[in-house]
Amino acid sequence: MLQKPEGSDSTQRAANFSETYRRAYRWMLLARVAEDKIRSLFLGGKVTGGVFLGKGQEAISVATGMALRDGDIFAPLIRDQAGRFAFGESVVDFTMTYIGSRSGPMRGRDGNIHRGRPREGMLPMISHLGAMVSVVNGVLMAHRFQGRRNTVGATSLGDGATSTGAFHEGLNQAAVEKLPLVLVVTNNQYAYSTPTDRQFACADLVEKAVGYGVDGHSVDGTDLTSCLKVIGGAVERARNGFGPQMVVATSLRLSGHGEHDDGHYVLPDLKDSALGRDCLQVSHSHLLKEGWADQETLDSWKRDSISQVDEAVAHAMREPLPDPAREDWCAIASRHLAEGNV
Amino acid sequence: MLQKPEGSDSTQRAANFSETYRRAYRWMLLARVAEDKIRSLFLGGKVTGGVFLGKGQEAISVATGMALRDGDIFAPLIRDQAGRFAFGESVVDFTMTYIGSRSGPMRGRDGNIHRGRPREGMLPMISHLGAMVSVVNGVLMAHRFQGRRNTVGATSLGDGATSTGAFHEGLNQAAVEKLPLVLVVTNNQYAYSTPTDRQFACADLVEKAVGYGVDGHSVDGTDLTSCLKVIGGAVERARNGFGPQMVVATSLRLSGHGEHDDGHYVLPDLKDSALGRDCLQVSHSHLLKEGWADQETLDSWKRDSISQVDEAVAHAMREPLPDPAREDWCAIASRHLAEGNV
Amino acid sequence: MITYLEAIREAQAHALAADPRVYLYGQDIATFGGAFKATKNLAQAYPGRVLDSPISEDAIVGSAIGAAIEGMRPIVEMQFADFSTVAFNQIVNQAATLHWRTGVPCPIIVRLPSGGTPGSGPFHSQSLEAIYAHYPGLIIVTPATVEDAYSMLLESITIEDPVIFCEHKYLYYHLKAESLPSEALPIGKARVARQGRDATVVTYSAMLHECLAAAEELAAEGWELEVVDLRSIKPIDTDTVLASVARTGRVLAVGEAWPWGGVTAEILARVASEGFNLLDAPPMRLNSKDTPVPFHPNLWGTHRPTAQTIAAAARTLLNK
Amino acid sequence: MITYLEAIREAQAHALAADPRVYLYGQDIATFGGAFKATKNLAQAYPGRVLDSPISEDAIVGSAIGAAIEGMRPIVEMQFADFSTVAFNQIVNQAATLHWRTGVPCPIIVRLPSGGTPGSGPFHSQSLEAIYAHYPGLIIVTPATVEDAYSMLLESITIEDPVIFCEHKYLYYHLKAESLPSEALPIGKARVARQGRDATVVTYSAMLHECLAAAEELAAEGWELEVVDLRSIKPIDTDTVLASVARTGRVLAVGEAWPWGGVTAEILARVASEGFNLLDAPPMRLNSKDTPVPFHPNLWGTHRPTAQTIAAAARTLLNK
Ligand SMILES: Cc1ncc(C[n+]2csc(CCOP(=O)(O)OP(=O)(O)O)c2C)c(N)n1
Ligand SMILES: Cc1ncc(C[n+]2csc(CCOP(=O)(O)OP(=O)(O)O)c2C)c(N)n1
Ligand SMILES: [Mg+2]
Ligand SMILES: [Mg+2]
Repeated sequence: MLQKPEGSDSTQRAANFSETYRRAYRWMLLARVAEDKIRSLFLGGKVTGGVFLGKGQEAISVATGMALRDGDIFAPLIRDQAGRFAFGESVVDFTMTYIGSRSGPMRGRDGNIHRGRPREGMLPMISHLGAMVSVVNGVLMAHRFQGRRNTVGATSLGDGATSTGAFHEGLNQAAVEKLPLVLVVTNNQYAYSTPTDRQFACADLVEKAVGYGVDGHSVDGTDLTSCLKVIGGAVERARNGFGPQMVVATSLRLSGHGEHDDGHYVLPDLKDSALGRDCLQVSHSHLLKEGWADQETLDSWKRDSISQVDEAVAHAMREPLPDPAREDWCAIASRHLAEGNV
Repeated sequence: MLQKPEGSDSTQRAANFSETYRRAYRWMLLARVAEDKIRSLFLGGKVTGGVFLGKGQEAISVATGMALRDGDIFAPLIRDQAGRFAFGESVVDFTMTYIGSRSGPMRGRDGNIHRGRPREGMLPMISHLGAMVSVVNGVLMAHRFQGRRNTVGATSLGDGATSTGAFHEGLNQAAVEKLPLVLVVTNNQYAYSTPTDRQFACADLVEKAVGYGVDGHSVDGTDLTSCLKVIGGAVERARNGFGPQMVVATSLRLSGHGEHDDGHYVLPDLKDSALGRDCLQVSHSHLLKEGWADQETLDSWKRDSISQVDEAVAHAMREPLPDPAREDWCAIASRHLAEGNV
Repeated sequence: MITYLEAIREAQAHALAADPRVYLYGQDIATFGGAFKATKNLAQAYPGRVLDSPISEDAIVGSAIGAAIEGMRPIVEMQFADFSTVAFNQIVNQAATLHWRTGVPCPIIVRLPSGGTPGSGPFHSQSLEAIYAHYPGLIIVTPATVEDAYSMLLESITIEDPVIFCEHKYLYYHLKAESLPSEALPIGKARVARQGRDATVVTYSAMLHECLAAAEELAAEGWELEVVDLRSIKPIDTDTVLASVARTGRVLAVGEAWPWGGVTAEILARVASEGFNLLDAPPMRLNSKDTPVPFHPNLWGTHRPTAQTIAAAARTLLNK
Repeated sequence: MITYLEAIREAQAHALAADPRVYLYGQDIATFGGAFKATKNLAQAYPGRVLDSPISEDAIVGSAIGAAIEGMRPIVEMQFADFSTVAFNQIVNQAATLHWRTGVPCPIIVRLPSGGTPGSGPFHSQSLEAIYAHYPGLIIVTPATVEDAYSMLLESITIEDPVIFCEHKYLYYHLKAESLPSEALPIGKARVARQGRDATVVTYSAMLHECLAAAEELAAEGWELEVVDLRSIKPIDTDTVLASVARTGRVLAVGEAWPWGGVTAEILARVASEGFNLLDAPPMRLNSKDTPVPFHPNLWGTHRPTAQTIAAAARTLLNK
């Protein structure tokens, strides 16, 4: 079940911006703490399969997750832990999927970032990049058929994923159907090891928007304030009937592609540039500077995040692992049509 | 073998524009006559499979074919008969493929518009729309590896084909590799029965160019003069190292999607608009008006086209049809690896 | 009289009328009624529920999956089965895995106008049922009769899994029935289309009619072939096949698709492993040749099995 | 000692050095050396001939086809076999049909890092050889040894047809050989990897090693299994399989891919139809389970055949 971790109100949009900002920071912090934890478990050999972090993209992701509300749809991608939490994913869904717990949402059948709860609005990504865009479109088409108004569907992509045919077909479909799709493209300068000049030739990915006939927005992904405003604004425009919105956020991936990768190829110049700023630190300083939180509060939030994560890890560790003998090994829902049953 | 039909010089680019225009007109006329003929053979039950005409798009197509020269690559699409002829396809290649002759370039294995001579620079389209773009890219990459400079690769697409993932991946790939690709997109207002508002949402398809970082050009596809200048210019820019060029030509399909379709859904308003002009008639009048040809000359060209086509039809009719007993029924080139031979 | 194609149209009309969750999506299917007219007049009769799509097979199927998650029952049309290769990833990796991964079913129907017709060539003639059957998570149905085209499409709408509905273009206009059925065998059950004692011919889709014609031919020679119409190729009703082989002792599997790993390979593998002791002679299979489907009718007619080549294979089988 | 992965890298290095027509293209294969390091240092050693591509599988393969037409010998890497579903249309409809349609060959190699490893899950574990084998026009090779990984990749470059090179990720780092071979069996020939008299186990790729381990296990019980490594699954060396079955009278086909229409179905169909009289017992097959490949090692280890389950199947076969 999707839920809200402790410390959050039921409504995400607070009356004043400082409160929104504080909440956003807490999700970002929780995501960072959770991902740091899974990383160390991975390094300690406690996690099989890949580990992929959203480090440096928490501001973009949280702004997406927070702009959504009940009845909206979110199809997060690999660097969306902050947005997942903000949208309502529990920390145990995160830990249980990485660990592969039988009682987790993916029951050990799928792992790490490939999780979701489709019935609760969070679509489980498949690996094939770009493939979720049209699936979100379909949910939004269903809402239209069902007369469910004012819902929004958001999904994320990287710079690399804009080279896929699926991205293109999906965004064009949304444009033709005038769907309330918000596509948040994060240009984090690399697709795995591939720099952007081997990926696209336009000056800025936001220039793609006009060719689809959709609104385009640019945002500095290291700055939480801008992310909340621009992505939040895009979601509102989609909700208000202005059709698909494409947001291009810029940032730098502050981790390897996955934790098996040291990212040695990331150019030092980029790390030293404004793109290389850590959005979590930037927002941390901003909170202090604006007086929206004092150091003590920030420390307590951190402790709180750590204890939530530790608890969720402990919980996942106690959960049973999948048991092949108890698996039904049946891929289909219509059991009477399973081979052997006919 | 690709060749030049009678009445043409070996070099396509004449010193003066009137000569170029005259030549272009003759290819257009030949294409129209040839397609009218295949249409009547089809209606008379003499052609199996589909018949797809370029009626109304001859100016666009011929400008593409004529801008190319020896060593260039052309991957024509379904409405490219004029360009094929200008590029060097013989009329008998056309008739023999429609008839299915064993001695035609496709030997009865494939038919109608699915023909080509890849070794001579004309790629044989597969049906799947968009799929030829990256194949042209590959030829151009090969030329680069081989040190063959200043070649250009051109291919055509319709408005509908811009919705395919293959178009997107292909154009982006060309842009990243800065290949001399000329992509001529003809917006003829329909993809089969589907009008453009169900196909894309941008105001004009040429707006897509900027998002790929490629040059975009617009041209009135009913006007041969503009087509020769704009498409010719795009080919020259590609040849001179300015990377991929996207030309968007506007026109109206003046036939059904194929000759099995009466195109009843084409809106009368469109037919009556400037888009609905027949480029062949427009250029016919232009020749007379400019005094570049008199009525007698035009009549003789027509007679000449008719006799070329009649001869090619007669030739194809005399050719043997494919014989299943003589087929080797082997899909692969490495015969020693055919199943049964190992 | 109602044709195979009309039966498909009627099933969709019925589904639209009966179930508000149903909608249709595909290229040229709305006002135009589809390349083959399988949705003729449906957009007019059910406004807003029959939608033209862009030429984006990947997105067509992707969106159907999303809509299915949200409670709809989309029926999507590929203009030709051959173009489903562009939607391949969404079908095999998104639709086929969703229920197994999440427990949430994915009830979509992908209609594939399949199979060869003279003059259609390599890209408008393919039979891709084996490709989809290899992946876990899909139901593959292959109706051979007007009645099955109707009833199996209606039943498909009730199935919680993605259904690949392989309808045969060769049957569209030529195959006719008196009326639509009111009762039907369920999907998953094969049908003995002709009884016989001497050998079992296992087939499906358009090849059923070639096999029945071959059986007629052999009847004139005194041989009685039993012809089993699989109806769905995933699941395969192995029991009905084995029961027939138990009676006849001989089996010939016939398919229009390519040989390597096709339905006929799967049938032979099952009969040989599960019904070895029932066999009085080596099992045989007959498929199209292992090349693309040729354009010219001269070649096309030889590329696929026909009543004549099936009869010849059956004679060989009977004399073993 | 040289690993299976290094052998693949060495073959590519050799090809780049020996043949100016060869170039490599794929995601992250240049400076980074590829997700699995199969092209490590090659971009540095052969500047301009090892190119990073955008994330565009369709265009990657499409461009390789164009380059092959123009005389190059492209080797393209899919980051995982699973992502080749996005390039599916170019592979099966463009590459596989070109020679048959036009007489102009299409010598491309598509490298598919295939098969399961623990923790990789449904989208990084697939074995798609049967999918490609079903289509006419492709050569499908499935090396099981370090030596074959090397020599078959080198030989693939000489083949005029599109080659789907299914290299197994599970073997990448673990499988080692003393040195690279100077001689090799040609593609198209199967190899008897272990001789035995009691039953034939037909397999390929990583399953070879599970089968050999099973054979060891059974040897301790006094049974001698003959293990045939197919090496390529299109073409299949049916003669070698039948010759072995002629000696043993029994056959078990083992594959890591899904059961429906897989290599094992094709093997059983061939043995049953062409070698029926050689069989003393029903032929058997063993495959992965018919679900997506599970993420968690507990499930993964049960999803695919292992030495234990193969040994168990062989015991059943031997007691029939
Ligand atoms: C169709 C497809 N091809 C290849 C991959 C392998 N792959 C996984 S992530 C990745 C890089 C993605 O880069 P980008 O889209 O920029 O996202 P980022 O990782 O930078 O967030 C690649 C190539 C894939 N998942 N899907
Ligand atoms: C991938 C794919 N999907 C569907 C088709 C079927 N089809 C053939 S032509 C056509 C319409 C093409 O329209 P457009 O691109 O505008 O070209 P035009 O026919 O107008 O020249 C369609 C849908 C196809 N060939 N390929
Ligand atoms: Mg990136
Ligand atoms: Mg058009």
